[in-house]
Amino acid sequence: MSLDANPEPMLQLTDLHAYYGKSHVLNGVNLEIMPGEVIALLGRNGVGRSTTAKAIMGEVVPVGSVRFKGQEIGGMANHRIARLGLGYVPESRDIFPTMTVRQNLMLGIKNMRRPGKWTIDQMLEMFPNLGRRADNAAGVLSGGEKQMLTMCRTLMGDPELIIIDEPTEGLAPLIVQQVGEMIAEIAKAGVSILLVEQKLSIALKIADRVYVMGHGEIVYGGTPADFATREDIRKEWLEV
Amino acid sequence: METLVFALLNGAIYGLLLFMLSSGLTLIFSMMGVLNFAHASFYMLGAYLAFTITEGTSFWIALFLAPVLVGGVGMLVERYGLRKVHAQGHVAELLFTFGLAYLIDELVKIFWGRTAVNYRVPEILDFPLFTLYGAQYPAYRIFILFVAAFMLVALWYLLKKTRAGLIIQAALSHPHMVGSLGHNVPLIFMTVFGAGCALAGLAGVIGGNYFVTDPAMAVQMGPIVFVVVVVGGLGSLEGAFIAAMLIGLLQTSAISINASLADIFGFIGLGADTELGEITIASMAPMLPFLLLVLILMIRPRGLMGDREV
Amino acid sequence: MTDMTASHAALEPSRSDKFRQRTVPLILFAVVLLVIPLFNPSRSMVTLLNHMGITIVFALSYNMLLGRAGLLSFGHAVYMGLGGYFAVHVMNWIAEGTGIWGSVPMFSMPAFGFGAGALAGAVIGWPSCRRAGTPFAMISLGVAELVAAAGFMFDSLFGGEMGISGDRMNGPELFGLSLGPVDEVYWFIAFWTFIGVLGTYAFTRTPLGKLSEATRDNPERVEFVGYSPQRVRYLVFIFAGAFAGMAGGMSAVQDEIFTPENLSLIPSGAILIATYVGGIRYFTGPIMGAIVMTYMGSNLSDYTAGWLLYLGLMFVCVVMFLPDGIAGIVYGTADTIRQGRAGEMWRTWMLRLMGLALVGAAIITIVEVAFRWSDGYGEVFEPFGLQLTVENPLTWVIGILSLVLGILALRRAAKGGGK
Amino acid sequence: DTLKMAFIDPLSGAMASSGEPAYQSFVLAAEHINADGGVNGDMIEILGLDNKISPKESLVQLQKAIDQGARYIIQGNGSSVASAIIDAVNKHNARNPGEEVLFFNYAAVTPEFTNEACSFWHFRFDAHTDMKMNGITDWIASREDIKKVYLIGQDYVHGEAVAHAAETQLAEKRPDIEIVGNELHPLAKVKDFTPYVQKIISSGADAVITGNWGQDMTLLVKAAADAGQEIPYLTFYGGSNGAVAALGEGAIDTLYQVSELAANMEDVSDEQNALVEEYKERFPDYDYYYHRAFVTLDMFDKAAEEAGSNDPIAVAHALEGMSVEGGYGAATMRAEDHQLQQPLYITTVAADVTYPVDNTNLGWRLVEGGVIPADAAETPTTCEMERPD
Amino acid sequence: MTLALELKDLRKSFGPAKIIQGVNLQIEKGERHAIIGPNGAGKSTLFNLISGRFFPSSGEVKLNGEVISGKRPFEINRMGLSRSFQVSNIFTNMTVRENVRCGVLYSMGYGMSFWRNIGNLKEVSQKTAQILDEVGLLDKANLPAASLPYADQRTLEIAITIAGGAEVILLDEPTAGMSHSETDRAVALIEKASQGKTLLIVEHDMGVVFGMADRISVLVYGEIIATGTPEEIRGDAKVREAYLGEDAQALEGVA
Ligand SMILES: Nc1ncnc2c1ncn2[C@@H]1O[C@H](COP(=O)(O)OP(=O)(O)OP(=O)(O)O)[C@@H](O)[C@H]1O
Ligand SMILES: Nc1ncnc2c1ncn2[C@@H]1O[C@H](COP(=O)(O)OP(=O)(O)OP(=O)(O)O)[C@@H](O)[C@H]1O
Ligand SMILES: CC(C)C[C@H](N)C(=O)O
Ligand SMILES: [Mg+2]
Ligand SMILES: [Mg+2]
Repeated sequence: MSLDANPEPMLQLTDLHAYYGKSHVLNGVNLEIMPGEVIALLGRNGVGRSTTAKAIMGEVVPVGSVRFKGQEIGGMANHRIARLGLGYVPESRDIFPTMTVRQNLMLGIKNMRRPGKWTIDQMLEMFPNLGRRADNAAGVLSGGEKQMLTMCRTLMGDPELIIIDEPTEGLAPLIVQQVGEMIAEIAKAGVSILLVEQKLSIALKIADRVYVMGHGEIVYGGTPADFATREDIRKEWLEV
Repeated sequence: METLVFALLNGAIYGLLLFMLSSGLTLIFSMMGVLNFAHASFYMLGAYLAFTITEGTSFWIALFLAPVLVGGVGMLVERYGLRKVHAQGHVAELLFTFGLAYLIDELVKIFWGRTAVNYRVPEILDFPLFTLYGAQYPAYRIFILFVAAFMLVALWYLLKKTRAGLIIQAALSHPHMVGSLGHNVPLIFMTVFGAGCALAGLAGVIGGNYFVTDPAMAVQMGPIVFVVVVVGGLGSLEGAFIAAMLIGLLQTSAISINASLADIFGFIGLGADTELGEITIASMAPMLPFLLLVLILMIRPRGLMGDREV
Repeated sequence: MTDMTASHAALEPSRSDKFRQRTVPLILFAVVLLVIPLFNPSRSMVTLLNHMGITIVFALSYNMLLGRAGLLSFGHAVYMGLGGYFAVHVMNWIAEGTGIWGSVPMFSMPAFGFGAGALAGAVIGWPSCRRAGTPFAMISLGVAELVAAAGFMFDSLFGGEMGISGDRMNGPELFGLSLGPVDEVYWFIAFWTFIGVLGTYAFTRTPLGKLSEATRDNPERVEFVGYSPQRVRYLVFIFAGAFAGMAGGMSAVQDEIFTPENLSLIPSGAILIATYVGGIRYFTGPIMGAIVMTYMGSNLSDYTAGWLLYLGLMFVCVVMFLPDGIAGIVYGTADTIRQGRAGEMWRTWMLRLMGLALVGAAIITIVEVAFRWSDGYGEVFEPFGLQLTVENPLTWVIGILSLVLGILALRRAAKGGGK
Repeated sequence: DTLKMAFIDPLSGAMASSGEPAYQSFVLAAEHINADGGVNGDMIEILGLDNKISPKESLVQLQKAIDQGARYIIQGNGSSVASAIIDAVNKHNARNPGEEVLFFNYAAVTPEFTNEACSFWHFRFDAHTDMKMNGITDWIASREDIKKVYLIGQDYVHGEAVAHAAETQLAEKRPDIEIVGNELHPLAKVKDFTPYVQKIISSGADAVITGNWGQDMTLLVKAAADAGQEIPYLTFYGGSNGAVAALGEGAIDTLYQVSELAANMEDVSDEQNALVEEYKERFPDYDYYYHRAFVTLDMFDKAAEEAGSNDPIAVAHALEGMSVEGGYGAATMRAEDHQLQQPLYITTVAADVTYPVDNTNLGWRLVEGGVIPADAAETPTTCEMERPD
Repeated sequence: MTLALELKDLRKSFGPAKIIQGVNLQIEKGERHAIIGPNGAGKSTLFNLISGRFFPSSGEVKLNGEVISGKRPFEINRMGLSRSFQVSNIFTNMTVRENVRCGVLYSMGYGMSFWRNIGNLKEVSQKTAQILDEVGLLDKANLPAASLPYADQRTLEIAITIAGGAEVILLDEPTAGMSHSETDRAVALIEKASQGKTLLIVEHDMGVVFGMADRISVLVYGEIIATGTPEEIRGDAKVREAYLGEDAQALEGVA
């Protein structure tokens, strides 16, 4: 995990600020992700983790620097960011309710002429729940199924870095395990992951490094092993 | 027999024109969810541009150029107007186009005057194709038939065979998400709107000389276009086609019926000299489409062929 | 228990707040209505005021649907028209004076309109209120066309193209008003406008009024707190129809005529525009919209042939840049001043005003020159003694330069306003 | 001083093409009178007020006009509007004695206005439906080859009046003629007249009579041309802007019009022809059509000067029985009912004329025997007028 | 004693998909009953069937002994059953207070009255204030609901549900997306609000479920595979296999 082994980070946030109207939500976030790395972003509710993700994707206006593969992407239209190889699974899931599961997946593909590593059928096979509902309108899926669908849809676009916001929310324990495995699987395929998560068990199991956020800035960064020893951080910033 | 044949022939042509006019709206309405009130104004614009181009060059150039120009105007409107309004929801979009209709109508009056222009059917199409029961059947109507068929096929391809339709529908519910998946939503919106307007423009090129090209043509065609789109069913091209033909035939054949309500409902005691009884079917023709609209929405809100509610 | 009442008190606006926010504006409104005649307005000014009063009630009734219940209607004029038609018929019965009609005062026409509007709402609302959204809008469009067409067919009810006329100088007088001259009609209109404003405002304060907002926001959830959204919509629709009918009754007395065209899409569209331009999110928005649009509709056409163009432009601009309408500007400015930020905002405001003036000047120049050019009267647009024609390069310099400068200024103002 | 006259008609919107040329005609007529020293020394100013063709809006504009000091109201487009104005003017004059206004109606032709519904405050400067129809039916009566006639019109007072007049007069003059159709279509709503024309063809009609105007006129004849129909269309308003253009060559000898003007008639004074040319030059979009505008103002000028005052009541009294020498024959205001009496002309379209219309090379030519002298056009009236003392 | 809620062989299919396949369930008055089960098992669908959002394909639902299946949601609500939604379903453009007030109105007997001033309805305002106080949203009462943070929106969702004072309350994943402290607060709130009432709750948070429920039913593929006390369920092998997974204990530790 030596940083100088690979001098160019995949994603680098430098002094990132963001606002909702007048409220200043992010006050200077610094964070970097190396290629192939899985990063967990922890923190209490409302500290601004989702906002960080949105600022990267251009859904809220980022002030400061957001560099992806060395290129400044702050202020870019989000489809261009996506085309650079960033994938995003939002907290709100945002499935397309009137379309079938299959059509949802198809929309994940950026370019029909250049399909990616994953095919729709593979996905449906990997998640039998989805496979059963492949031709149903996505709007009728159960909460958990929707979560799976969102993740699969993003993968269809072959991202190099994928930002996943609270993937296990509202999932049955068994499925939480499954999702954990899936994320590990994705990581194995060489995709970098920025995982915004509450459930420490999952986060610590998969992550290469852990960041903890508090009040709109990063208050801790380190390996899971180190983090395990930092009772103080957990007390102060994660209320466990 | 004679009446029937004529009703069919004329109804079909009127229906085809209605279809041409509404196909662009179907495209815009179903893909972007925008009830484009200015649609008929783009139709008018097409007719006027075609008139000007025809004056300078020829009808055949106008046939291609005018729709392209109208489409361009549509794209500009989308880029600098509609896009801004989009975030405020459908009502705002609709009102925007509502105001736009006023604007286009007035601009047309500035450039082309308040009275009809002399936009005529081109010489080579201006001959009677055949004579039936003493009435001539102009060749231009067959031309209309061909253009309509071409539009039907082109649109069908666009809607069914391209992924653009899917992307736009998705963007209706979650535009950000669609962008995050790597699709250039604004560009697609602009293109679709432009294409829809171009179709209206094409209808204008064809309909402007079949009817009359004057500043009132937009207002007159406006509401009926909505009837076609809604009755046909949202997003359904086939539906729009069927509805257009249905309305065309309905209206035309109603005109040829001389019977009054008293003749029809006489058996339940409706007198021929009562006010209700005096009304003839022919005089009810213009309100039939709206009757159809209300009935359809009440009985089958999805329209004839629609796959979702309006 | 004590802290309960304490928190309760904190939650509800205090008595004085209520008085300040609700009663005072109404009193002010009444005072304005009372004071206007002191300025001795000309007869056409009174006529204009009367029309404003009618449009205010009409717009408020429309906003019960659009702003409050979220129902976009393209056919609201149907209810005003039917209410008005009924009132005109009543006026004619009064003129005949047979039976009970001889003792009905002309002053009560809006009440008849109210009843007829409610009845029309009850009949037509039944099929149309089952759905909200686009189906509702489209049904209203179809209904409007149908009713207007019927208006041209049933001459005995609607009088055909010519409409039906009445004479307001019949029946017993009330409050010593013969209702002959327009300034007497003014008091009639003022009275009923006040009733209309009071009535529509009171409606927003009722459980049904609140539920209509809830139904707009989330019809599904309404079902799970014990209400049928259809029923809520239907009832609101009846009330909206009733107040529209009341406006119709006012108009029947003021104009003494109703024509089928009063039922058509054109007045329906006009009230939609007026209400929206005024601001549908505020109760007072429609009032402002009604005043401005009535004024423009009746006076602008005297000054320029391009009034429809200006109207369209203004409307499009409101939709694009001021979704909260005139009321949005008014309350926004008032807030700024109240928060004592007028000082920091004044530069932005000046910039904005300057930008607007420049853009306005550019548009007016171009439009006026264009209209004169297309009219072919050979007239010349001569602001401040300048001879602006299409050939004159000065025209284009003024037009384009001030347009560009104006837009630049507006952009800056927008940036300055954002921080 | 200025003498304000309010011109209330559509000056914007779909019907502006009917109101505009009339407005221009009145403006030009006023200029001529002003150049001649005005009316009792006062200069006429025509206030153009836009009523958007709505009866209700017209009343608002009427009120405004009166407020601005106009005591003379001019209107013509649409009998429904005229009816509302007559009613309002009557009420106004009753409610505001001393501020009376007069209404000069230059085109609304429903006969009632100078019959049952006649009013002292209303003067009509156009021949009404029955009079015009007299011309048409006389012409038909002389054409032995016409056996079947089809009536088509707009579904409102004017259209109904035309149909009624045609039926009664034909029954009287040519009882052998069969009326094979009597159709009223909605006003200004029909976009394609083909089905109607088809009906006319199937009926085997030899001639069509119509009171249509504006777009309904244009589209009707256009559909007829498309179907290759070549029977005469006898119209009131074939001169509606654009109708000749729509028909093109097909208009020749099929489109007929009865009106008070025959621009290409032989013995027209040079003065009148100069006026026609002047008009076209000033307003290239339109053609000289509203001859009545000039007659109206001439007669008004003369009456005011005879009365020695511009006061409406005095003028009204002076107008009764007044006559002027118009460009196409003398015109007299009948005192009984305030209906102008003047010669009418039946014209049809021809090429090679001095004054073509619609920017084509076609124009209106007098048909043979198409002159209807004023006394022949005259019809009796049932008017029982109440006059103020 | 009649049952608060009784489901008899309840079934629901959407086209060919059989989502609920014969559910029988009896819930006594005053009971706190939890339903757990994997995603897509049909828990929310079951709620929809009970509350009238969907009509059952067959079978019967009884509320206090009366058949309610086939009735419209608002009728069922009026009979004393209220529910919350898995995805917050609030009146976004209204203030928090107005949201709660909408929940209160019907139960106070103000159907759709249009002759009363809502501001003068003392009991309504008091009840509204009381509920806001209970759920801890009093200080946010005059904010637009849309501007609330997520957790507060969830709380508001619960507040609207309990506002009408229904005897039977259905909560669909009330704590989803809440943090631990928020979850604890919500649990306390639910316990208080459901005092003496019947509660049916769907949750994935096992801490909540096992801490609160008197009895638990496990729904898998539209069928109830087990019903019992928390202890019985924890020990049930079938349940472990279908739902909790091997590390049930570990998960609980985190929860
Ligand atoms: N659209 C918005 N408008 C205003 N404030 C917002 C908006 N979205 C979020 N916020 C506020 O910004 C802060 C940070 O929100 P964010 O969603 O980033 O938090 P989070 O750490 O992801 O928490 P959660 O666990 O709730 O997802 C919160 O206080 C939230 O209330
Ligand atoms: N209208 C419908 N049409 C077709 N299938 C439906 C419909 N509604 C729900 N389903 C299907 O029924 C199943 C059960 O859905 P439900 O929402 O009840 O699950 P759940 O148990 O609440 O799951 P979760 O815990 O993830 O919320 C899902 O597979 C879903 O796809
Ligand atoms: C302008 C005219 C054509 C009006 C028509 N003659 C009428 O009386 O209605
Ligand atoms: Mg978050
Ligand atoms: Mg669920």
